[in-house]
Amino acid sequence: MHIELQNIHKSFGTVHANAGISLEIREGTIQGLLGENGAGKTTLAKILSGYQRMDSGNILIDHKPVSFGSPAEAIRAGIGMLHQDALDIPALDVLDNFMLGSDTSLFLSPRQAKLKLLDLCQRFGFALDPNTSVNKLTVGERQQLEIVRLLALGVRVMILDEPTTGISSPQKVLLFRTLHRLASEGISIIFVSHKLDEIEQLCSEVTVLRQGTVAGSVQSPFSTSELVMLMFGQQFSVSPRPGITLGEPLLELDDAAVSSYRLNVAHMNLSVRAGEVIGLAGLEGSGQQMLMRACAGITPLAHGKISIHNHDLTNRPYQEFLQLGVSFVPAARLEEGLLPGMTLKEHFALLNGSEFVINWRQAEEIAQRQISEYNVVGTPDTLVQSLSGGNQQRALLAMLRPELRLLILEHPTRGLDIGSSRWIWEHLLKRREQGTAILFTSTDLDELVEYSDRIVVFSSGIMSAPVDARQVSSESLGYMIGGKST
Amino acid sequence: MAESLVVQTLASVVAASSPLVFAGIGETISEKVGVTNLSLDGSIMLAAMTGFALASLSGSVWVGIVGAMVVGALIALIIAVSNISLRQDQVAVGFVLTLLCADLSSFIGKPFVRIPGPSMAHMPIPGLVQIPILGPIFFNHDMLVYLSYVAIALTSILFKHTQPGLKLRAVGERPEAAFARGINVNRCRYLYTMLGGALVGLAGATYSLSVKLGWSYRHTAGFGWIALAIVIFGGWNPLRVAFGAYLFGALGSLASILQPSFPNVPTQVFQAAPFALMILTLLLVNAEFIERLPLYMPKFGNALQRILQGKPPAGLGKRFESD
Amino acid sequence: MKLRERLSACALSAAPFVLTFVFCSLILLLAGANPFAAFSQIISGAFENYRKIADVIVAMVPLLLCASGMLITFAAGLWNIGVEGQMIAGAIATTAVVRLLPLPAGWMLPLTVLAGMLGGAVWGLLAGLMRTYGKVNEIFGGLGLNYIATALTNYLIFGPWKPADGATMSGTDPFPANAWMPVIGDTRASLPPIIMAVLAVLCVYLLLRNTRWGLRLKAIGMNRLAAERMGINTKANMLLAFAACGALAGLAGSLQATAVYYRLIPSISGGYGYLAQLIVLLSLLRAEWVPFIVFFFAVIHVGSPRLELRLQLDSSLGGILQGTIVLFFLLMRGIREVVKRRQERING
Amino acid sequence: KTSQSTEALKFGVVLVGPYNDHGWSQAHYEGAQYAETKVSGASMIYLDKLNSSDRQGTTLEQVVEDMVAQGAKIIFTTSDDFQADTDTVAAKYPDIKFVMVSGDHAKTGVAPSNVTNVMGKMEYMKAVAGCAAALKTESKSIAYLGPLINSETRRLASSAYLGARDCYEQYRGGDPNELKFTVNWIGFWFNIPGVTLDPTQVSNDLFNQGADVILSGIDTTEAIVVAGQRADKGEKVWAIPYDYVGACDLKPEICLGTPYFNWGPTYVKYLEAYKNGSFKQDFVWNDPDWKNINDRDTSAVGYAMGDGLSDADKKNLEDYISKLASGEIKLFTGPINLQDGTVYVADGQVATDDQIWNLPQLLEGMQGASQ
Ligand SMILES: Nc1ncnc2c1ncn2[C@@H]1O[C@H](COP(=O)(O)OP(=O)(O)OP(=O)(O)O)[C@@H](O)[C@H]1O
Ligand SMILES: Nc1ncnc2c1ncn2[C@@H]1O[C@H](COP(=O)(O)OP(=O)(O)OP(=O)(O)O)[C@@H](O)[C@H]1O
Ligand SMILES: [Mg+2]
Ligand SMILES: [Mg+2]
Repeated sequence: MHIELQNIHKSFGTVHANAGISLEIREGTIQGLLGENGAGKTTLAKILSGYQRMDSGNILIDHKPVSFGSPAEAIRAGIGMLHQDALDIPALDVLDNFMLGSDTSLFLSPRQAKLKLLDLCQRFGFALDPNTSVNKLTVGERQQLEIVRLLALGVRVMILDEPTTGISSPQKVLLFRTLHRLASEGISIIFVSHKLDEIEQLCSEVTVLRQGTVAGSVQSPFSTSELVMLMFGQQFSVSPRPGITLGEPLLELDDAAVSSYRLNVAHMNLSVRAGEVIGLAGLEGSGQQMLMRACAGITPLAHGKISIHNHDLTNRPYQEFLQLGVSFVPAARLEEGLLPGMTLKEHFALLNGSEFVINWRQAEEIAQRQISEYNVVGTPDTLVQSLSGGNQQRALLAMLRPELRLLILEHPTRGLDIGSSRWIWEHLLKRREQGTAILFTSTDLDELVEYSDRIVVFSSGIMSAPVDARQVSSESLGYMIGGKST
Repeated sequence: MAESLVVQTLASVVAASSPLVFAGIGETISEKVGVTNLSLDGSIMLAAMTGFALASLSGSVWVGIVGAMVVGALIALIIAVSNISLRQDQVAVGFVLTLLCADLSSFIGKPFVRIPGPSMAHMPIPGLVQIPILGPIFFNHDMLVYLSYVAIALTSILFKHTQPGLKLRAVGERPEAAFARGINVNRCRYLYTMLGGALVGLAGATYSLSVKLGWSYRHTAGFGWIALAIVIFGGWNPLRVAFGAYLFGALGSLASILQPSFPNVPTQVFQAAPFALMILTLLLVNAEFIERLPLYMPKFGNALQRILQGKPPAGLGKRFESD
Repeated sequence: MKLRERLSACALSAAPFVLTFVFCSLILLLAGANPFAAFSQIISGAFENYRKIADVIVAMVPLLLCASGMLITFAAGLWNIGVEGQMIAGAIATTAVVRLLPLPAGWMLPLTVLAGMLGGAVWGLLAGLMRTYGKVNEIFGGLGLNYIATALTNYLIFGPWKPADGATMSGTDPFPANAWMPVIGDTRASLPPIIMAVLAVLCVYLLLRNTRWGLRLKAIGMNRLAAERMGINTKANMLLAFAACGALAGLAGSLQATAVYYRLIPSISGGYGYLAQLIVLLSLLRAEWVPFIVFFFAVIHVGSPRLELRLQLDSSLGGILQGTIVLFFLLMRGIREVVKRRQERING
Repeated sequence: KTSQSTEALKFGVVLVGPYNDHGWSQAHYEGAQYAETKVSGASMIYLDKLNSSDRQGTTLEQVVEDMVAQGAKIIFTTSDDFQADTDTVAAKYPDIKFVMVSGDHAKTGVAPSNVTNVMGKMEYMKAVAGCAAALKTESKSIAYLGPLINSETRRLASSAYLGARDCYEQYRGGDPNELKFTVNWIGFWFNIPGVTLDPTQVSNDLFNQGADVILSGIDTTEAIVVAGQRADKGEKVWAIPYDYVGACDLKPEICLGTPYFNWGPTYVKYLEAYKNGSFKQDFVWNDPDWKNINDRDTSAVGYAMGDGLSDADKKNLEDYISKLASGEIKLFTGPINLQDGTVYVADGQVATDDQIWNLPQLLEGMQGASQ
């Protein structure tokens, strides 16, 4: 199947996410779609797969113009998409998810569907139990389910949006093998990513987007520097890490264990000193969130001890952690960090001062000061939900108290473009210079390697001993995350 | 004698619980697709009144039944429109409708208070009714009671074994994903919310034409809230919801059977029992320890948890707008 | 253009009233009554003479108290449907004080007020505990507690507190005169309750606007998880909100006993709790609107029994009026938003 | 026919239940309508459902005030529930006359002087109802669907029990101790959801427990509706509704009759008394007109025969009524023991009106709560 996109436009309010994109995908090829955060990749993919309507432009399939009102229409036309977080129904089991939308008779025929599912799984070497519920699957397995589902629906074009985030190395190998095989069977693949090595491994041609437009198209073999240049319009040099002298021991974890009904993480030992930056690596759900939440005092320990600044805080309430200068910045900003529906001023009023009656004038002043200091694009009366992602993150940091002993951040730059990310890290490094210890997670291996002093790797609930960040590369880190030691 | 007491009582319980079954199942359908119809108490009342009024005027119980179902479906439609298309809080609208429908039933139903009128004809099912014990308990009733069995069975099959049922569940669990699979989420929600509402209406008709014959002022007050609680108790599973309805019916009978035997217990204890029970069952199914059962009991914990706990549909109350 | 927009905005805000009027007129015509006669009866039933106006004020007292209590719980995102039960608990506690303590009026009345608030707060806390620790949705918890409170009243009225010459649904024996709130002139209105109700609304207004606790409650209501992360003790604050709302509702119940009925009667809450719910919905949780809406609802409440006396119409018409106005208000608000969004899409 | 002047006389009637309840309140409503036709110039204003659950926040005082404002001169408050409030309100309106039905404060001296009490001697008719039940029962088990527990309701349930015993012995030749007589109380005069037990359910449960005749003591019609429903299923069950002469209409075939109040003459009497200035405070407990208990112009209470009675049953019942009329049977004749076994009326003695009015418990042999 041959696809041609002509002059696609799509705006969200003032953001011109796709500003005239034209693109051609030939049958049986793996086409890369590369670009920095916010370049418009996902938007384009969603338009092609019927999730979003374009403002203007043309889509031609085998030279005939089409338009999709819904994903179902796109699938009927042979185009299916795998979303960054699998768009499946966790509460249903694998087979139900597989059947949903494919079977059209009144009564379901699970036996037939099961055969079909198992057949497809076998073809690609997937091991999916049709009867487990989807919320028990790993991210990689959910992806596999989506792939076989789309294939069963007969798609000829498959779009994968950042499919390698959150899956293990063996799963990634399996995925790439699968994609090669599909391409050889004549299925066109659109592979969305901003990871250069993956593109180099997989694609025969890559299109680079920048700020909603096509920055260029390149045929394999690629030159990395050319791709970076196309993506960012500039080359980045890794700045040398400033030397820092670490302070006294601050956080001590002694054989700590945390358990939820999904995962048990035990034998966590860690000693963090003032001013130290510890990166936590691992696939999502491997235990690093639980460690962070334990250190922040949100999740109680099932076993072991935790002390901060020589205070034993084992199973003490969250409030005591706060009082000792611990702060937690969650990844889900609008869900866990900010209060949608309230203004910046109200946030600052909530966090500063203790007198019963609020001094609104003072709150306004504080808000104004922090807003300008942290470059937040907004006013004290801006509702937080209308800030952009990067500004929400800045606002969150602006709300932190000035003197902190331990700062715990979940994915501090998730979803941020490179400029914002750098700004955030500059700020964080300033804090560590003042003696704040930092604990953070990231899925970006380069970020981990670049900013951490030591890195702890989590793999299915097992915590590695901390390694010196200067002695690992992002590649070796990738293997450790996948459960292989180098 | 003792046996006949038990059998007769159970037969009464089955008949008296049939409206709760309809209402519970109707609400289950509606919540399963993601919409809470909080108006049950008012809906049932207005439908009961309409059902009886239309049956009296037309002389046909079936006209009344259809009328009641239409009323229930229309109320559900108001909730669906205001929530899906107009983005209003479903709980707020549901609450307002609860009060409003109750008042409407009093106002409009005034001429029909306690007049004799049509009722469902008794219709033992030949053959089945002869089965010892089960026959008299289950097959010695009227058509509406049998329809309540049908509703349980059909809904159960709908959810488990059919394509539309699978879609319905998907919409209630994760509307975005359902949309991705070619389902028209909002149309589906409209459809099943109204279907659920129609069953709630049928519950009303069952009260006025089969269980508490006729119409009187606030004829069915209180039952709607019980039905709403039963849905939670039943974990959004039609069979368990039906079980909950029968359980509540049985406990209600127990109260009036026990009263003469315990003359020293204040009658108010028995009178408040259904609602105290409602709270207790909700405390039980929501209790934290159920979350942790698999931890405590590695072997049976999961199974026990599944029996006790019901997770609300993840998309309950979540609005969906494509693009 | 500007003018046209403003006019259409005006039309949209008047729409709920117009629609309610049309809807109720249709229902009245269906019942064979003259809508204008009905509406004018309601009005005259509420304003005919100063005693009637005083009755409207009497009805406003519990509505103001309950609505301001509910503003607190709504701010915390809680749907406290248990206000009825909390009123009843307040009335029961008040009656207990009156029956148990022989005190002069100067002591008795303040004590009844305190007891009422305490009783209501306890009942509110029960719903709160079930919500925060038992995970029982406050709608069901509150509703169940309403029925249990009713049963408790009935038990007391038909049991330990029954009048000497036999229990009836009309309640306990009247309180001794030292537990009667003084009335104004020959009306049924009493000054202390009015003052308390006005103070309650004012306090809640200031509380939600200018105090840290109010802001914390709002934070909890907006996003409980984030509030928790910010170090707010959400459970304690939610419980406190329930208790505060309960205390105000309990005060309302207590005043029904000491200033309106002068005894404990079954259903002393009189449906005011549910009515206050509608009022708060209509106010969009803004305290400054509450007094006006309360007045409007109280007029209907006091005026509508007239329908029965004069026109042989069921007085549930009053409830229909109140319900439809809130329903149409919610619907019209939705329509207005839809229209606005559509215009934005066209313009942007 | 007796009134000389045709001067307009407005009177108020305050009803506790719906005016169309086919029971107590409707009996009053129709009694008042009767009076409108009999007393020239008389016209009624009424308000129904005045109880704290149905008409929340409306007090008797407000209602009276409104009725007075409309010109009502005499107001009938028709439930024992209104007794205390009637006293309070009457004190505020000394010029208005109040007829408080079923209370006794005029006798006990609590009521202001413009309040009078009236009631009908329903215990006779309840005895007749009990008799009818005893004539019919095959399971020897009679059920009584009781409202709330007070001396009036104990009195009426006990009268039915006594009537049942009399007739079971006299006309069926059985041992009255064989009879099972169960009283189940719902908690109020009619169903209030969440407050009372559901009378529909209680009626069903009473049948399930083996009763085949149910006597209603509540204001509304659930008992006969349930009995009719069960009869349609082929069960041999019977019902005796209460209060309202037309109550059998809901299911005539299984109705054994209705002990009913005939308020018309009472209303006429008080209206006439008002007109000619002879209204005075009194406590009146009206006997039936024994010449013809169903004379709608004279008798305060009556018994409407039901289609469920055979001709033989009817004859026996007529006989029983005539014995009551002649005084050959005195209902509360000793020995009568209370439920807890204490002697209430000694052997050979006859209870005084006071004793009957203030019956403290159910009687020995009856099952059910007394308090
Ligand atoms: N639904 C939406 N509403 C408003 N803005 C949106 C929406 N979806 C995308 N955008 C904006 O459009 C721009 C392009 O977003 P898009 O998701 O296509 O980027 P991307 O290239 O996929 O980035 P990433 O690598 O972070 O996934 C961004 O500025 C984004 O914030
Ligand atoms: N819910 C909303 N209400 C109002 N405005 C919004 C909303 N969401 C996003 N915006 C606006 O849309 C614009 C795009 O937001 P978005 O989060 O996509 O920014 P972005 O390009 O990703 O920026 P950043 O680099 O800071 O993440 C912002 O200016 C923001 O103010
Ligand atoms: Mg993207
Ligand atoms: Mg962004």
